[in-house]
Amino acid sequence: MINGISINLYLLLSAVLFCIGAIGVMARRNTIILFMCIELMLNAVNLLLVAFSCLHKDATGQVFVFFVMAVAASEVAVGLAILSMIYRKKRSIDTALLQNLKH
Amino acid sequence: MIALFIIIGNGLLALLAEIFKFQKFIFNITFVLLLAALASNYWAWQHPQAFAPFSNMICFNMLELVLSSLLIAATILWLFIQRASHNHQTFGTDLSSLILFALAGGLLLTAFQNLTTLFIGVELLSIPLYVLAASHKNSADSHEAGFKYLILGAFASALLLFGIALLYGGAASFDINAIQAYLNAQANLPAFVKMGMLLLLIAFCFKVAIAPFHFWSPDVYEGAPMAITAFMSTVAKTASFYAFFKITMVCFNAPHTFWISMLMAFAVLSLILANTSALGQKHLKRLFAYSGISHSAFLLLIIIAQQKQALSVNALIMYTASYMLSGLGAFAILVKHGDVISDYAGFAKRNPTSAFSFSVCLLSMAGIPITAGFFSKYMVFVLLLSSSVSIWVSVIAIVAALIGIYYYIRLITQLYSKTAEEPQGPIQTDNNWIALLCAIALLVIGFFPQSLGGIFTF
Amino acid sequence: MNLLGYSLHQWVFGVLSFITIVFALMVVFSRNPVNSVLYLVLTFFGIAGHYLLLNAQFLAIVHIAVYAGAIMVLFLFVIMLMNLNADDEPQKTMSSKIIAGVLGGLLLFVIVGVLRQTAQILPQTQGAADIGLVKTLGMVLFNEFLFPFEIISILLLAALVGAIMIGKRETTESKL
Amino acid sequence: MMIPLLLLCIPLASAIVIWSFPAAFTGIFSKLFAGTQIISLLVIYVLHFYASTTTELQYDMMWFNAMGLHVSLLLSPLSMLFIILTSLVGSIIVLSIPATTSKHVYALVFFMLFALQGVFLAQDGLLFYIFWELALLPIYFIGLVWSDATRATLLKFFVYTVLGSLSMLLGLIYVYLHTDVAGAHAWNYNAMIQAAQALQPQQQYFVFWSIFLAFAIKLPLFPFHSWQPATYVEMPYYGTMLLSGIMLKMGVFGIIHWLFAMVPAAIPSVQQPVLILALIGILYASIIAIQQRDYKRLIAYASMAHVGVIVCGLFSAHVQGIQGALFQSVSHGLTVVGLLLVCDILEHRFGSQTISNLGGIRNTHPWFAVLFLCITMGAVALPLTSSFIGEFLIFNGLFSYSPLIMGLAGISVILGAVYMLRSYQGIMLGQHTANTTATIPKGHYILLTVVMALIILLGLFPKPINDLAASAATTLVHTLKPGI
Repeated sequence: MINGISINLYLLLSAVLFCIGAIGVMARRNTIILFMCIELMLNAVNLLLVAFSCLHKDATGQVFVFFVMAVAASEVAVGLAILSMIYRKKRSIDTALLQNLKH
Repeated sequence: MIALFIIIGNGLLALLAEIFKFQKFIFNITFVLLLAALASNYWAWQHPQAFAPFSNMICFNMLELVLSSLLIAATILWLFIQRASHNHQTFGTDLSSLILFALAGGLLLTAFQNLTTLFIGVELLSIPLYVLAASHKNSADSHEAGFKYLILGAFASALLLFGIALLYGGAASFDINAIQAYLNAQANLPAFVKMGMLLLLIAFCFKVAIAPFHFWSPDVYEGAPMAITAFMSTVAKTASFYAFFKITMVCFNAPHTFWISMLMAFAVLSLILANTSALGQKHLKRLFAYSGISHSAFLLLIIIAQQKQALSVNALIMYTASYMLSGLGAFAILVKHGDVISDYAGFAKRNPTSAFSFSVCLLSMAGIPITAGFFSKYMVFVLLLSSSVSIWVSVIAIVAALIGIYYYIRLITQLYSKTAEEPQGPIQTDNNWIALLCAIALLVIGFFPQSLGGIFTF
Repeated sequence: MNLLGYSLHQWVFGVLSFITIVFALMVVFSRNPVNSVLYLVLTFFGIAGHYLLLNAQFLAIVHIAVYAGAIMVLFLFVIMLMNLNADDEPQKTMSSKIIAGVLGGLLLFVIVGVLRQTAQILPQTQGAADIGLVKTLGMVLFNEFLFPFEIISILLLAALVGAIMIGKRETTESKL
Repeated sequence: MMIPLLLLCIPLASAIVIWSFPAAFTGIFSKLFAGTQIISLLVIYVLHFYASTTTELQYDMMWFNAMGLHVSLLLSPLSMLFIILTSLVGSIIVLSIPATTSKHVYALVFFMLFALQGVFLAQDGLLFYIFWELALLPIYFIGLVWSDATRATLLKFFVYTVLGSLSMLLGLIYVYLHTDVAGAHAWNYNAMIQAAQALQPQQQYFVFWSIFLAFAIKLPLFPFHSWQPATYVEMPYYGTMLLSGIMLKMGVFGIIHWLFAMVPAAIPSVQQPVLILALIGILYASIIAIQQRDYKRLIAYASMAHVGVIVCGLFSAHVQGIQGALFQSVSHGLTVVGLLLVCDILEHRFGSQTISNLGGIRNTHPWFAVLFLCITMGAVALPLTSSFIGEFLIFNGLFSYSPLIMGLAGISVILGAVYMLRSYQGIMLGQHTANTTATIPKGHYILLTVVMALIILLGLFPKPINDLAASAATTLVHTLKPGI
């Protein structure tokens, strides 16, 4: 229990957020929204880490969150750079246009 | 550990080159510094000392030294492939620094002692590769490859992180030894820790392209610039595998081995899917993507069957070394001659030496004696049969190896086939010495398997 | 202070969770990317509230600064740059949406099912309660986690170089 | 102790020397090395009688410690028999290669002899496997680069063979993992035999079939023969000679040296199915051979029928049957090489290997007709030829197992006589004259004479080979049926 709130609820909350993100990655075609959904997934992880860190009274979990944030930032930076390059070429960022490479 | 610093420093130096105008020398500097990194690894091998620097964040013991040396050596070979490619890219400073950072990430993946370092290693390896995969300016395919790689990579990272968070919830620490101690102490693991372990393993399956999480790899390999594909399919994949191996060997071992059946199913699925998909390919990059999935499955079998540790470690070293050598040798040919299979008809008439090197690399991938590939496959089979894994997995692996032999040999047959028209012009004397070097190395390892397959003793 | 048998903390938790989940769903299901970004910002505020609830004050501030401040601005910037604020996103086919929904639901089902009965087994370690403070975090970050901290700077540098490398126009293009 | 190593090194060194010198030297070197091969064979044959202890015929060196792998060689009587075959037939093959051929071909042929001798000498399970696979590569590349073989044929040949090898590898590793030499696994021959013999019957069947598949494909035994005819026909002559003259005998050797020794307890129960397969193969191949118009294709099917008889001899598990099978292996190697030499002459000198296009050659080339006749007689197993002795022994052994099977197998002799003699008649006799101006090179005359001489010599004076075969068969039967 953290402040009277069961850790189960935090697990549940972050699992729900994570899955909403995952559904978004699978269901949306707008690539920008794909990135946002991945951010959502990472935030679910962060939330879980902070909750566990609080539960264990251990600061390393919160420190880890910093690293996740840094990585998320760099992924977004690189991803948006690639995306803007694609847009420059195709004038669209629909995933359907990214089907040149066939399975 | 000195090697890691040399490589990072080298990457920073490459960035400075643009400012201080010594771009011309950056290739030579990189080459020399990577050799120095190898030398420092050798020195560390000769002077073993047990200490865990940085609060036990990383450690370079014997195993890590060997594995990181393999990665560095493969990168040195790769440098020459990149230089030889007819790509639009010159050996740019940005390219070299990104590759060096990726290599540093690979080294972290061998040396991590903490899930933090593991995670950062994965990202440091991946993020430069997302960029490099998309780095072909005028090719929409390359952008698409980079983008797909990034989305899938980020998705896998999210899974990895969720797994790490759940493990942390159980063990209250990111240190792999602490996690191992926690896991060993529990008779019954909480369900969420099990979930964390599975998510971690699935994330690795994404990274090393194991079916059913392999679908990105043929597309990404095909779209990315040839030399980058060479790096991704050899160094990057191998580095991820080292981490995969280490996490399963150190953390997830007995008594909690419930994950083995899942990985076994993945391995069997990969063997079947990859080899059957490889049969119909018209492009070598896609072919090597699928054959790479099959090799991943064989490496996964090492992880599944790790019983005697020295044997499985030796098998890992042998397999990855021969896989990287044969892959780099093949890509050294591909960067010069393209990846359309039908263009290779009668290749041997025009380039006898290259055809020889290519054939040796393919024979090694197929696992024909007396190449290094044979001994690596053989060690996998011995491991598999001596473990408690069902014999049917071995039979499936044998059948998969046979299908693999079929398409590799078909390729060799293509190289040596007699075309209707006479070869155009005189025999080219292309100095594809990098492929020849790989081929000779494969043969030498095949003659002296003890050199790599017997580094660690029981 | 109790309300309907729940403490204030629990109420706050419930409200924050509700906000977070609803806005997260709206991120995914909103048709306009600009709206998505704004909903995502709201989701992040919800998560920041959770951080505050968990006594992670410093992290909450950093979270707002990094996510709502930096990353989201980057998103908005790119969306504006590409002029994507119209609702012109072509929809995925119904079948692929259903498959995604089913897969996602399945994932959720598995994860939730696995996570449900866990709290009793967790170890309850005793430690300082003020772990969320800058001072504690700083001590951990710069002692134990110094090496990852250094490496993450390399990672950011690599991302920077990569973004520039991709973003810069080909100089040889014009000559050819 | 260097004798076995010497046997391996001579062909390997020959291959390397030929490969590294310019093409101008190839002709002289190949003749020289073929001679060396024969001389060293004679020397070693004599030496092996005087070797006071078996250690002089052994060689052992650690190779891959981590996996318990040695380079371990032994010149047993059985190996000696097959070494004789390899050296003799190998030298004839080298000498029969047309002088215009690339030096790489010579190098590959010598390399193949090296691998084959390795197969016959290896006393280490994995070493055996490695040589077994190595022997495949040169013939594959010969077919690939220097022949008209289609890609499909070669692919089929390669994949079929490797299928067998991989299955054998599975079986060998399975046995290896049951060995125990001082707490570790070993690939050593004796250790493997001990381990395999101690297996449960069910495991023994598994080992038997998984290993036997490799040998059955190599021989080839019905129904694993479908790679064979096309490969034999499309390969160049020296390639076919290598395949049918020597390479096929790897299967015979493997069955005796490894399979029978490892799982003797499984033999009685698998005897019957294997014999039936062999019988079907014999009859099937003979009937198809009768219908053939193409002489090379006819030889391919004839070879399959003869191999069927050899397998019958082996699986009679009777001392005379096995002895006969061994003797017949050598004899078949000689006859088939003779027949293929004739076929080579027919195609390249008389312009065709289709029987109906030929005829009347006897009129213009009487000496060739005589040589051809003698070799044909050898193939038909007429008395006074070597095949007669082999087949006689085989049928003798087979009779003691089952007179019915012997009777059925005996039909092959009659059918063999039909297609062999009819083809001889079609090619050599009659009035229709094919290309009278054809000249047969002197080298081919000499080779054919040598082959004929050997066939008749062995028919009259079988002792050198027969003694080896008898001693190998006797030791083997002791393992198969302890107590006799």
